[in-house]
Amino acid sequence: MTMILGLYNYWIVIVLMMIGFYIIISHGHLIKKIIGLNIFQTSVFIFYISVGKVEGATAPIWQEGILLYSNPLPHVLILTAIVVGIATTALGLALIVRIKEEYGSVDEGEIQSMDNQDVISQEKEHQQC
Amino acid sequence: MVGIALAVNQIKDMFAVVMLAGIYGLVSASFFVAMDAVDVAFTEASVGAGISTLLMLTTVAMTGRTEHEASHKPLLALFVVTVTGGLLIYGTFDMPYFGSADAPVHNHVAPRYIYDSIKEIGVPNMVTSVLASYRGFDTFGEVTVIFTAGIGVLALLSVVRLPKTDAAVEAINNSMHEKHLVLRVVIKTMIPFILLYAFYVQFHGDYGPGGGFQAGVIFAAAIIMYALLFGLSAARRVITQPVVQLLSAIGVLVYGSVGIVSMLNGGSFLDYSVLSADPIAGQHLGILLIELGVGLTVASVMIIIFFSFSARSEYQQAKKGESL
Amino acid sequence: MLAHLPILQVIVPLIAAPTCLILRKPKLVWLFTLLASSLAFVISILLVQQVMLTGTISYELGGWSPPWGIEYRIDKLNAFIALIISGVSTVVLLAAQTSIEKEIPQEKQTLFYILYLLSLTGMLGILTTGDAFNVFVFLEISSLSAYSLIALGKDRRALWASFQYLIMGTIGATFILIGIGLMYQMTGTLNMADLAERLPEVAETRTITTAYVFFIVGVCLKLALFPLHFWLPNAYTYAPSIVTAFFAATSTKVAAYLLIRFTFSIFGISFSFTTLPMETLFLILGLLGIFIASTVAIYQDNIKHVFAYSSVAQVGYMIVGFSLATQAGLTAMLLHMFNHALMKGALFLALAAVIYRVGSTRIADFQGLGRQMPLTMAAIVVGGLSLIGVPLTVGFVSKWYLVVAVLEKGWWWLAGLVLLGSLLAVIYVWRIVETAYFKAPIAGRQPVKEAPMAFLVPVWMLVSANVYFGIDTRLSVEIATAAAKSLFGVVQ
Amino acid sequence: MNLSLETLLQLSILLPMLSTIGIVALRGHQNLREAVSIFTSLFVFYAVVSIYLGLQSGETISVHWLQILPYLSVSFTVEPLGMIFALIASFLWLVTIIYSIGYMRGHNEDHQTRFYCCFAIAIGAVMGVAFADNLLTLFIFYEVLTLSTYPLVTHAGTEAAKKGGRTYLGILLGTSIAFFLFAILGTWAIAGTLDFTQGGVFPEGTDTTLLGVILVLFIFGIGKAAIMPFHRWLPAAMVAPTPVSALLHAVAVVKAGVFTVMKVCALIFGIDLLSILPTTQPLLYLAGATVLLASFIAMRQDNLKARLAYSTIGQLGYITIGALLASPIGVIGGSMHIAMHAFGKITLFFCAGAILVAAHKSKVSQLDGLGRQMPITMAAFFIASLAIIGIPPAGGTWSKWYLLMGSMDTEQWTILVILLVSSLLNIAYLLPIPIRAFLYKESPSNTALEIKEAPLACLIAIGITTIATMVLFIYPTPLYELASSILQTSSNAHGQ
Repeated sequence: MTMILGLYNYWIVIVLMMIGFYIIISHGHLIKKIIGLNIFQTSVFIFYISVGKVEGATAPIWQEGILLYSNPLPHVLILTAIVVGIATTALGLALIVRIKEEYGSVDEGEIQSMDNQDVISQEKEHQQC
Repeated sequence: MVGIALAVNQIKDMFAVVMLAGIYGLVSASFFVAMDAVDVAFTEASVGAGISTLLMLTTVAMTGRTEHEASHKPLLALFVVTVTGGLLIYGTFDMPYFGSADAPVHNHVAPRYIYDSIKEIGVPNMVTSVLASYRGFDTFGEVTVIFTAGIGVLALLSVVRLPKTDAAVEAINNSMHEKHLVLRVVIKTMIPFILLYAFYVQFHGDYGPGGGFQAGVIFAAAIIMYALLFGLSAARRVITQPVVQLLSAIGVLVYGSVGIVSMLNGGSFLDYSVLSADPIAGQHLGILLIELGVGLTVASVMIIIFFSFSARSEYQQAKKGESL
Repeated sequence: MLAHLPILQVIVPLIAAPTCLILRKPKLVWLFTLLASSLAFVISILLVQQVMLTGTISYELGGWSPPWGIEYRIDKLNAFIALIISGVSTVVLLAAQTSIEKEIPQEKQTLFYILYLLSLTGMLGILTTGDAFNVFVFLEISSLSAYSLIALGKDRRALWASFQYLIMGTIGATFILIGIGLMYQMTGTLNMADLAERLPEVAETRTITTAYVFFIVGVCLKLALFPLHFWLPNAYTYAPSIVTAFFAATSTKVAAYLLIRFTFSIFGISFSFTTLPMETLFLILGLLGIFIASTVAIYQDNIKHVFAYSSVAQVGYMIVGFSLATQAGLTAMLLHMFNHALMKGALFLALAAVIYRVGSTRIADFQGLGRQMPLTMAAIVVGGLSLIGVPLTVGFVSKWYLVVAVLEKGWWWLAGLVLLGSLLAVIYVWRIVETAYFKAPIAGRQPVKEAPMAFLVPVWMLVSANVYFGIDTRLSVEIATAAAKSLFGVVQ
Repeated sequence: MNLSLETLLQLSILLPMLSTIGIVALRGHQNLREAVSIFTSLFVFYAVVSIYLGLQSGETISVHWLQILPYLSVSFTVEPLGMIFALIASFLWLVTIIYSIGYMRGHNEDHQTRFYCCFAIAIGAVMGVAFADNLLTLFIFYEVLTLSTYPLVTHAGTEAAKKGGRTYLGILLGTSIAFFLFAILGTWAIAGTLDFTQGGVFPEGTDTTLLGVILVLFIFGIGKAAIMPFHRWLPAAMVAPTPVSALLHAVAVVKAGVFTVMKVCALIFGIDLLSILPTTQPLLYLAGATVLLASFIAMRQDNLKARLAYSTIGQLGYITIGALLASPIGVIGGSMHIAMHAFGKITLFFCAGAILVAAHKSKVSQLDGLGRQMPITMAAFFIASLAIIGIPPAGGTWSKWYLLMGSMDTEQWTILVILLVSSLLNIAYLLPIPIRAFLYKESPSNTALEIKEAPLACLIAIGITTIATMVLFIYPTPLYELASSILQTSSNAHGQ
């Protein structure tokens, strides 16, 4: 029982991570992939923050008289990681915009098949040479 | 939160999905508050719920709302996910329990940050002291990441030369602005306050939650709001693209120079103690400066990214107009 | 200033990147980039010298002693790899201006150089840092810049390749992040040296096993280890050719470095190879990588694809060396990292020259190039021979060490397989040679001129390095052996 | 010239390689370009002869270049077996250069500069193989030889040539990397040295099964020795211009192969060890089978060059047998056969080339009555055939004799029978050619054409090699002495 109580928080986080991960792998829509990535990463952030939590402590801002603080280090790490996350998201979205322009689609399957056609058409061109 | 995540998985309308993702960001932000991570919550709220939702909406607007029926093999994906998740669950069994104070995390490195930082650095917000001083180099890296993203987006989306804005497009823009007259007035009065708040967050980071990053985001938000309501060209009149780019570079350079100056003063890279005769004052000065650098870069990169996206969409519309 | 070398190694390209944005003029920016990269190269040379003389160098960032602050820790291993990377980067840059002129629109050239520098920064940062989380940060710098650089390719498929890479790369990075988080949770520290000390206490726990697995899977995604390689061929093929030359020679090396660093010096050999069946797993994956990727390479029509798949196969060789878990095996792996950087740098740079003149790297377009671009093609031939592992080239040296290391274990069958693998290389290299030399130029095509000096000089620098280090192996072997020895910590 | 023998040794390897620069530089001037080739070959021959004289007077000549891998260096030493090979190769290079000038001009071939360059590199590599002091050095030059001859094989650039080239390179490079290199590495792992040593390098008590496997790897890995089933490259390489076939596939390449086999058997394993390995006997039978099968196939070939190619495969089998007999006399016979076969076969190829240039004929069935139009060529062909068969007055007699002695010595009766039968087969596939040429009636197509003798340069070359074949019959002593000194030193070393 203590185990379940002591770990359930982590389990929820893991479930969240996996949903995010599942969205990335299984969905063809590129924006959805990015959102999945976001969920995945955010869940990892939650995990880190959970690690830093101390029962009964307060936020790590020094105040007279308070002795128990949560661990500030994970917070710092996650601040950095969030920034990395938004950077990745921005870049990914920019790519999607360009992909839409060039391919006219944002669906993985469609793009893949168009790519294959590119190869085939190039070969044909070559045969005509 | 699980519910939101599942909903994201199921819903096909991208607009709703994006909004849900935004809500997910907000909910996790509140979770962070519950976990005592106020700084993180602040950031997550402004980023997860704010900027990234905004960007996604822009993208959705540019690429279309609906998702096609998935033609994939979800079984394989499910398998991979189950294995990964199973491994993680397996890993949890030997973890120290949630919240327990005797976990190794709380006993090795952290105590120094918690109990000595006020002596060594003199800043009450431990997150800030760790972020800016103990692990200042990580933050430098973080600024570089943001800078990289800005340059990357610029490289991807920048338009050779804006085609002359069609009168039609202009008209649409104008009419839209007319409609939102009330909003415009309200926002216009709000913007100075938002900017002010940004500065407060920027310089108050030592004492409460906040710092360069959050301030940068807020600052950028103000500009973006302006641009949303008054049109891109108007916003561009306020802040021109080359200037923003320059500022983003200068932000990184400011951070780097602080490091180099401390190196020249005989310390190691980013050792603020040598910046001033009194180490604590040196730390203060250093943190102030680097937070300034962070703020500059973050704000300008956010603006770059947003401008790039919307300029691209204008460009697309103009192109469509030409082809019609 | 000498004491600051470790940090300067990373800071020089880092600071140079935003400065480029201020300089703006592409040509000026190119010169500046070249300067920064050569400076990094000089620094890495100095560092190698210093490390070989005095042993590991530790540099405390911000003046905070580890594990509280971030530490830069230079030992023989990362000094060696930093040398490879900054060296290749500098040589590749020599050709950049000419190549980029043709492949990337004028207004994006400055951005290109900035991204290039950032990517270099990221890689060097991963190498030099002694802090696990710092690795993640710099990994993202190098990855983000890599995605953007690849997306700058002319073909629209570059975008799609870049997006795939972005998804895979971010999953990999997040896995690494999970791994680091779990390690941190169990030990309370992020400093590598400190981790290495504190891990054995908790090594028996399931959490650490999970941490290791996640970290390694994440790294293997970046490493493009078979079967996690599928993002690589397209990314290499459609990226601007300079980028391909740079990445092919460097990026997998950085991932391989992480693999070595965490397996050997952080988790320790006894954990990685005794507690977990990593040897067998890696051996099988390495071998599969060699054979499947080489076979696929044979059937490719685009030469960039051929060499990209060949890179996946070469990663297989490195992993085979790694999986032996012996000092000799590790030496072989390190040597192959060095040598492979030289080969692939030369080959892809020569391909860049072909693209410059011909505009394509499809095999059909190579017809008759042996006559029209003799020097470029000769470079491809030498590079190809090196890939096969013909004596007097670096490829032979690495193969020699690998097989000797395998035989040291008494695995004769494996030695045979490794050598058989190089036969596949003979096939895909020879297809190119035959087309270039024994087919008449395509009728109706404008006669192609030899590549300009801007290409020939760096290409031949790398080619001569291929031959030089194939004959005089003292330098590379000495450093690789020393690095491997230090990781095993054996007094011999 | 007062060059030390060491310098000459290095020059004999380097000069051919350096001469390519001269050849390329003078590509516009045909005569000068060929002069460079001739001078280089003259000098190399001079150098090799000087080294030979030095060796006779008992000097040890060795050169150490540089260390490639720890404890492994590129270095050269002169020893009798290598000496034989170097003498033959350098002498025949000189002759072939003269011949090919006539042939290439007579045939108006393209890419002549590339041809001469690769030719020169190949000879440099052969010298390197001949003088190599350890297996690594040998392997390096072995590969250089493969690569430098590839462009020669595909010289014509036609689809057939490319296909032949692919087979050629595929088999030679493939076997050398997959088996030969493997065997070398195995040797290195077991013995810790790759130096050629009298009496072998393996420590006593090494598992003979393992060594047996290594021996198999060596024999198959040295694809240039053309032991079946890795012989396909030789007929495939016959698409090359005739001088290439002549020098490289009767002398340089194939002989580099059997020479390596000899060296490995005598100086890596040592004949004593060799005789007790479990795989020696099966390999011996395989070599025997190669001899017989190749002879049978040769009989069925109508294409003259293909017939000669299969004949070569058979003759290489003899030499391999000599090496594997693991007896001193076998080694003598084998190494003498390297020389005898070289002269005989090169003459045959020269003749085939001459016929092609002068009469544009490449099939045996077209040669009826040609002896009247090309008497010199066909006479030379006849004498050379005798050398291959092993009948006086040609040098081949001696080497066959020693091989037979060797097989009797070791009581390998099956091998003895094989040798005898194959000699009969040799008669059956070689002698009909001169017989057709001299005794049959001219075919009507031949009379219609005015066929003259081959170009003078070709004839000179043919004459030299034919005479050399006969000289070797009358005066084989120096050769015998060299060959027996391989064995004396090796058995002496063992006796101690």
